[in-house]
Amino acid sequence: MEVIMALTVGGMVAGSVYLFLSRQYLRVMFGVIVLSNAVNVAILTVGRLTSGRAPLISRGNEVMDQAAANPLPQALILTAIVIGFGLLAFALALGYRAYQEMGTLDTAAMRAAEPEDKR
Amino acid sequence: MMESLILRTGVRLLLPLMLLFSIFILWRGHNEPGGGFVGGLICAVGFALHAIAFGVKAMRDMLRIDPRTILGTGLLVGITPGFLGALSDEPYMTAQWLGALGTPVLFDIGVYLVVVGAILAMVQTLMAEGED
Amino acid sequence: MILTAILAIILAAFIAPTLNRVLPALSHWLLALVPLSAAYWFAIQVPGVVAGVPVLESTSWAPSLGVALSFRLDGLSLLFALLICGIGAFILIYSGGYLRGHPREGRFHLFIMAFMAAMLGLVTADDLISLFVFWELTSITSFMLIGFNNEDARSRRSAIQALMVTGGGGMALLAGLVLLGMASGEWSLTAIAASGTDLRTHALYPVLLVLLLLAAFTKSAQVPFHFWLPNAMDAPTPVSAYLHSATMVKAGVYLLARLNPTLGGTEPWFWALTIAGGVTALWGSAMALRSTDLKKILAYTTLMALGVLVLLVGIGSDGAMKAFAGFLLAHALYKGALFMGAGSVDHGSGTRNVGELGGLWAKMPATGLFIAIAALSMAGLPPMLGFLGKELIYEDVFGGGQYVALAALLLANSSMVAAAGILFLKPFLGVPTKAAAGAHESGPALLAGPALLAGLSLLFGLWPALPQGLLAAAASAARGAPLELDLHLWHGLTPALGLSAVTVALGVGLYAGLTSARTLLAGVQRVTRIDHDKAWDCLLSLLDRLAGRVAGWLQDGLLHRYLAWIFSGILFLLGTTLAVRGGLVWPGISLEVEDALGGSLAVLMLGGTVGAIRAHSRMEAVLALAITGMSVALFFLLFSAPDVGITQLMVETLSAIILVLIMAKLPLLPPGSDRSHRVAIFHGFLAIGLGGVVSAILLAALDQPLALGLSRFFGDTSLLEAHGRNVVNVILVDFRGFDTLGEITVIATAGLGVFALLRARMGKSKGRKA
Amino acid sequence: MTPWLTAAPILVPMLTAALCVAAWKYPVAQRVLSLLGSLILLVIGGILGRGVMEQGVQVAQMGAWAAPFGITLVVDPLSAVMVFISAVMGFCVALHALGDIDPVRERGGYHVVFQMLMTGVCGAFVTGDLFNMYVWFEVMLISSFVLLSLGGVREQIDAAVKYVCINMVATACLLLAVALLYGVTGTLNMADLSLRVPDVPSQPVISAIAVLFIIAFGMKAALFPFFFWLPATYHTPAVSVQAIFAGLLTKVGVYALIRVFTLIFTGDTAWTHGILMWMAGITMIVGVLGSLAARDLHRAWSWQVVAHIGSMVMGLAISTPLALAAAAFYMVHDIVVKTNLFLGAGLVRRLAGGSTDYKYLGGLFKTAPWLCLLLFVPLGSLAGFPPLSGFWGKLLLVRAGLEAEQYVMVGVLLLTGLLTIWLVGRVWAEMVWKAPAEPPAEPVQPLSAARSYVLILPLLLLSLITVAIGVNPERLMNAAGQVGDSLHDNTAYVEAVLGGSPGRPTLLGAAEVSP
Repeated sequence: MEVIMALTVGGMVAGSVYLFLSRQYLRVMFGVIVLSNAVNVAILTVGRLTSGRAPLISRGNEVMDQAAANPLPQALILTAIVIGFGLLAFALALGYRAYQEMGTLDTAAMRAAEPEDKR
Repeated sequence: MMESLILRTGVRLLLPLMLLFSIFILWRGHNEPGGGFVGGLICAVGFALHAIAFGVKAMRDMLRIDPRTILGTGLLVGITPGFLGALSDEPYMTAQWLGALGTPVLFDIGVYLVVVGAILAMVQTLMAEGED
Repeated sequence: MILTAILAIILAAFIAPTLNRVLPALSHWLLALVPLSAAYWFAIQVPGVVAGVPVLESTSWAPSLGVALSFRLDGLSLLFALLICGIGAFILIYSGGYLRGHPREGRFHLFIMAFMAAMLGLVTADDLISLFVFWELTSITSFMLIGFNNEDARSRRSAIQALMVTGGGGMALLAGLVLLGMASGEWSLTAIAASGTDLRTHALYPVLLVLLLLAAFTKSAQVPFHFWLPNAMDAPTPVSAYLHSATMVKAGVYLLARLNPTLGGTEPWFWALTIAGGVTALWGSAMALRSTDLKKILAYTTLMALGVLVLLVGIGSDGAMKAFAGFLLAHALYKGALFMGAGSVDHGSGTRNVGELGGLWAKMPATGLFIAIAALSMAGLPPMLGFLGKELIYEDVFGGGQYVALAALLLANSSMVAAAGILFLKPFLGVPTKAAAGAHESGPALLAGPALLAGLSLLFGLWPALPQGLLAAAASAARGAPLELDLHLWHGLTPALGLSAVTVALGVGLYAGLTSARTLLAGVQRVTRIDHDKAWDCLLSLLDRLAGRVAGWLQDGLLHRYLAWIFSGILFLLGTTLAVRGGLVWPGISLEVEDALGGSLAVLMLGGTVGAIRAHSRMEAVLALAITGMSVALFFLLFSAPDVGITQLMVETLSAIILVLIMAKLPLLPPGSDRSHRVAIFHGFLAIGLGGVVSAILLAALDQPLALGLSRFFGDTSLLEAHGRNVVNVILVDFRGFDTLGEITVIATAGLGVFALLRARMGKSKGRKA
Repeated sequence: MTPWLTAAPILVPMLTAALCVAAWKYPVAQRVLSLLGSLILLVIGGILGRGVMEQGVQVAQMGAWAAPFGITLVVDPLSAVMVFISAVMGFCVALHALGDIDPVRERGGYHVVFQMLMTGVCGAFVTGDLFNMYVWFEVMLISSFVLLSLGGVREQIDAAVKYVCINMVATACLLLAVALLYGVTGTLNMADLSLRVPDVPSQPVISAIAVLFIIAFGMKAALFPFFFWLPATYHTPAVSVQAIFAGLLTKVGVYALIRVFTLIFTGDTAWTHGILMWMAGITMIVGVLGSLAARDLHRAWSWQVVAHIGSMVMGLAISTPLALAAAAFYMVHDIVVKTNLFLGAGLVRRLAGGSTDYKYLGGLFKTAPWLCLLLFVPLGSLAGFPPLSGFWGKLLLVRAGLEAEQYVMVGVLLLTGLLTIWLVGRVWAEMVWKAPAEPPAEPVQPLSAARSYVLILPLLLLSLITVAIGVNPERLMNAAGQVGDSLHDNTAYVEAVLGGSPGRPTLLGAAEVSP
């Protein structure tokens, strides 16, 4: 299963790279979403996949079952998801402001900070 | 704002349930799947739906508190329990337990509040942008 | 005490602007007392140093690097120190008169005294790094001085030019000195000389030599780095008199003389120095004859003198070093006097153009007298010190049989005779001109310097025993072996005297046929077609254009190009690493039944991704992204990560809400592709390449065993020590609660940030650009 | 020293930020809090620095969970130096901000986000855990997003678009790199990693992950070919923001590179450090060329930030104790100078009428001679003029490079130095010497006396630091030497974190998943 997921992550990365290279800010944002999903999947995958055994200590036990899933990557992903969401929300709001300010979402047409003719 | 009766009725019913559920999720998070994040997210989604259904002003009126206040409170609630370790000369964030209530639980509440505050701040400003 | 002297001058420099404001008429006289006292202290060291006991002192500075502020006063240093402080004091007095009433007179004193201190440090420093520090300080202070007429664009250009040429030399010097220290294992000149390591056979010797010569040649304006010196004449005359006669330009010569005992005497040394020196001497003298501006003439004769000095160090024999010391002193004295005299003429008559001057003798007799004496010394006529200096040179070069060098010197010296004529004869004794009619004699401040220096030129010529000891000591230091010097005005009918006679005859001839000589020189120049100054401009504008091209090409303001660069960089680095270092594995795929569900989720993730790329409308894209996000959430749920799964679901929902909220206010996606076919292929290549690389690394990583000790620990202690059954949550709020702490600050800042982005606006951006 | 002191560089600004949020209705209270918090951080940085230099590496286990299970904070000499100098910058910029930040930006939460930025910066310096470092990088990143766009001027929004998009890539790379490293070692604690990485069976995988770290941190540090976000953005936000960005942000990237490539990835140095060397060299050249192409003070300085990142990374790439010390020394020098240059450019902009385009500059020699003296210090130091701090940094690097026989790199360094001299000469001529533009870009607003003191005082402080380092470099050089030694031989670091002798059997490795 890990192998399949490794290839899937590669595919998602490829897709997000292609989206990132777009001139449309919204597509870049789609790239951001796909990329962070891909990385989150990658984290769970490198921590190895276990199905059907959540890392919980069931009633009556004092320690976690040895066969339960690896809890650490899950904690890392949770942190990463929330951080990614914060960044994404800000970036989306920024897109809105950019459109308001410059009247376009074509990044190639945004030349306020680096005007075309420098000399 | 969406003038859909179904949505409005649904939200009116759903919101209290979601709020309760979010607190439940927060509470059981230490032992079952859940926790401050998820709880906070559920709560925020509830309010966001309310705002979509009834408009941002209605949400503001209902909430009464500015999201930034929630956020600031959450940050302080999240940060300060860690200092209790100093009482027993232990490092920051060393858990102190008093029965079922421990500093990690307090910390989780802080997380909950920050998530709610931050997301509401976002949703509120974004929606207000269209209505003003 | 040497350090004290330097610091005292620096301190005085920083007081100068204030002092000038308080006592405008007196400040320069008072300030001059500082270098004068220093000069006095140096003067009383002469007997000891001449007797062969150098003055040493050292203060620790950066001991962990072996850097100390250590100073050593031997003959060579002492000769320079006396010139710097002595001439410096009179330059200060002179500039006080010259710049009277100038709004920035105080600042001028600041710069020139700072320069004085730097120069003093440079010639006395024993520690290699200290030497460099003072060397650079002279470059910086001279930058300030050359650009003193700061609203004049030419001055600014000249200042930057001088800074860059000498600064470039400084870079070479830094590398050279550090290599010298590493090669010898010692960081002070004394220790290097005492260590006895033969650097001439060291593997690094050629590199060392190139670097150090580069430094010395740029500083001392040797061809082909000479062009900055005449331009530096844009500075006020006191600066030219000081920096470009006695001191700064001689720093390079000083360095060569200083290093001669350790590095000199090899074939490369000899050829590099004699060729550069000879060419510079000839070039300088030719250009001097062509010029009509008094200061330009003097600048070019300075080039000639510097060339001669470098040539002498290159020859490096006993006699050459004696001649070096003698000529050094003679030149410093007469050149200082001439520059100050020229300034006085400029001041009195309002022009420096030889063509407009004539008959000044009647109006400015004192200036005339001092210029006459100095010019005689420059021409090398008895009974001046210049005569002695020139005799020493001829004696040695003739004796050594270096006839090419001799011919060059002969030519150069005869043009000095002609130049001396140009400087004195027409302006003072020629037919009175309009400029001369309004001329007036200068005051004591302007005359004190020329008087002293011209007087010394004469005095030392008549009484050579007076400077003899010091000159011998200087020559010994530069030779690295004790030398005796016996100077007499009349030393019999020697070949040198004969050569002097020839020189004078040639010089007179040149002066007489000046017009034809100039035509000839102009012709030669037209043939050679070398204008270094223009070449320099070309070089700079080339560099400038290169910079503009590179910056414009890389930083073109287009985000997708930036990202293309970045992704290409990532692909290149990771790709080559995988290719070169290997480590690729192709795992055997063994699919099990339970993988079927996961596999279909994977297909959904990829499908959503493709959908997002191919989406024609925004809603299609959001839908496609939702498919990806939801299948990721299901994937988490399927593989035992319920917390992550629920969170992912909620985050997906919220993201979708925000995305829809925002998109409602944005324009539609433009239909079709926003890139051309070729670009799309390139981007596709990048995308597939990066996806492949990431997969490859993931597969390689999955092929390694994973230690689960950390998770085992969490599982074992979660309930017993941290009182929680949900291990993931306990990790989040307790084991790794610190991560979560950082994370809530991120989400909090994001919330505030969105608020600030939409609410805190400065209003319409002001039209900042023209 | 208590573990509390070790954690204080994070807790103090974080608490300050939280209190500022709580006081979001009262800008004046926020100002006081921000300045006070910065001052406390400065004091703590000083005490911590002294403690580390005297007593060695300080460690705090957050939550009292022993390393490598919990999150460990580690202050070794490098961290101590970085925290202290960052605290100094934080204080100076907080002070400058009192006069610089306008009410709109203040209401937008400037003080909160500034303190958040400091939290992230200090967190990255202090943490001993790789994932935790990622978290602090994100704190820094989101704060920089907000600070960059705060005020919402059109140029800022445009700049923020580029900054955000490029940094999203960097973030993903970093997260992926951390995850992969966890996937092959099973640990996140950096000291633990340094022991476990050499034991990974497949070293080529480690090389690939190491290169991924070069990419991730290289983007943060603005190395070629990842620097594009920097010249596109640094000239747009408020002056205080520019100054703190220029001073600290990229240096955190350099710090992370140094940390990771002296502690964890020390196996395949021929490859990884070779890549760093190439990137450093090209970065220097491209950076300095860019600064020469710019016709605007802020933009020239932005490119200079890029150029000198190359110098520091060159020290890391050589990696001898002397070279590492040189990198540390240079970093401290550069932080002070770059902050000062941007503050100075902001001041010049106020004096020249709202623009730092060369064509609007000039006349300072006549109008503000004392300011010229003040500006000369960072300018001269940038060019490496002795005896200012930049000279010693350059000297150390040259010596380290020559001793390691990296002649080409030394040549590149010196060439960069020469071109920087050109830039400085040109800027001096344009800004100080040239007659001022008539008329100015915008009418010049006179400043009140109190405001101009607040604006100038930080410049003065920073210039004094530069001069002090230049005149008496020994103190910093000692500290840098200690940094170099401790980085070169990291046993003290590892022992302090894990306790006992390195390589002791931990619970790690007790159970493994085979591939």
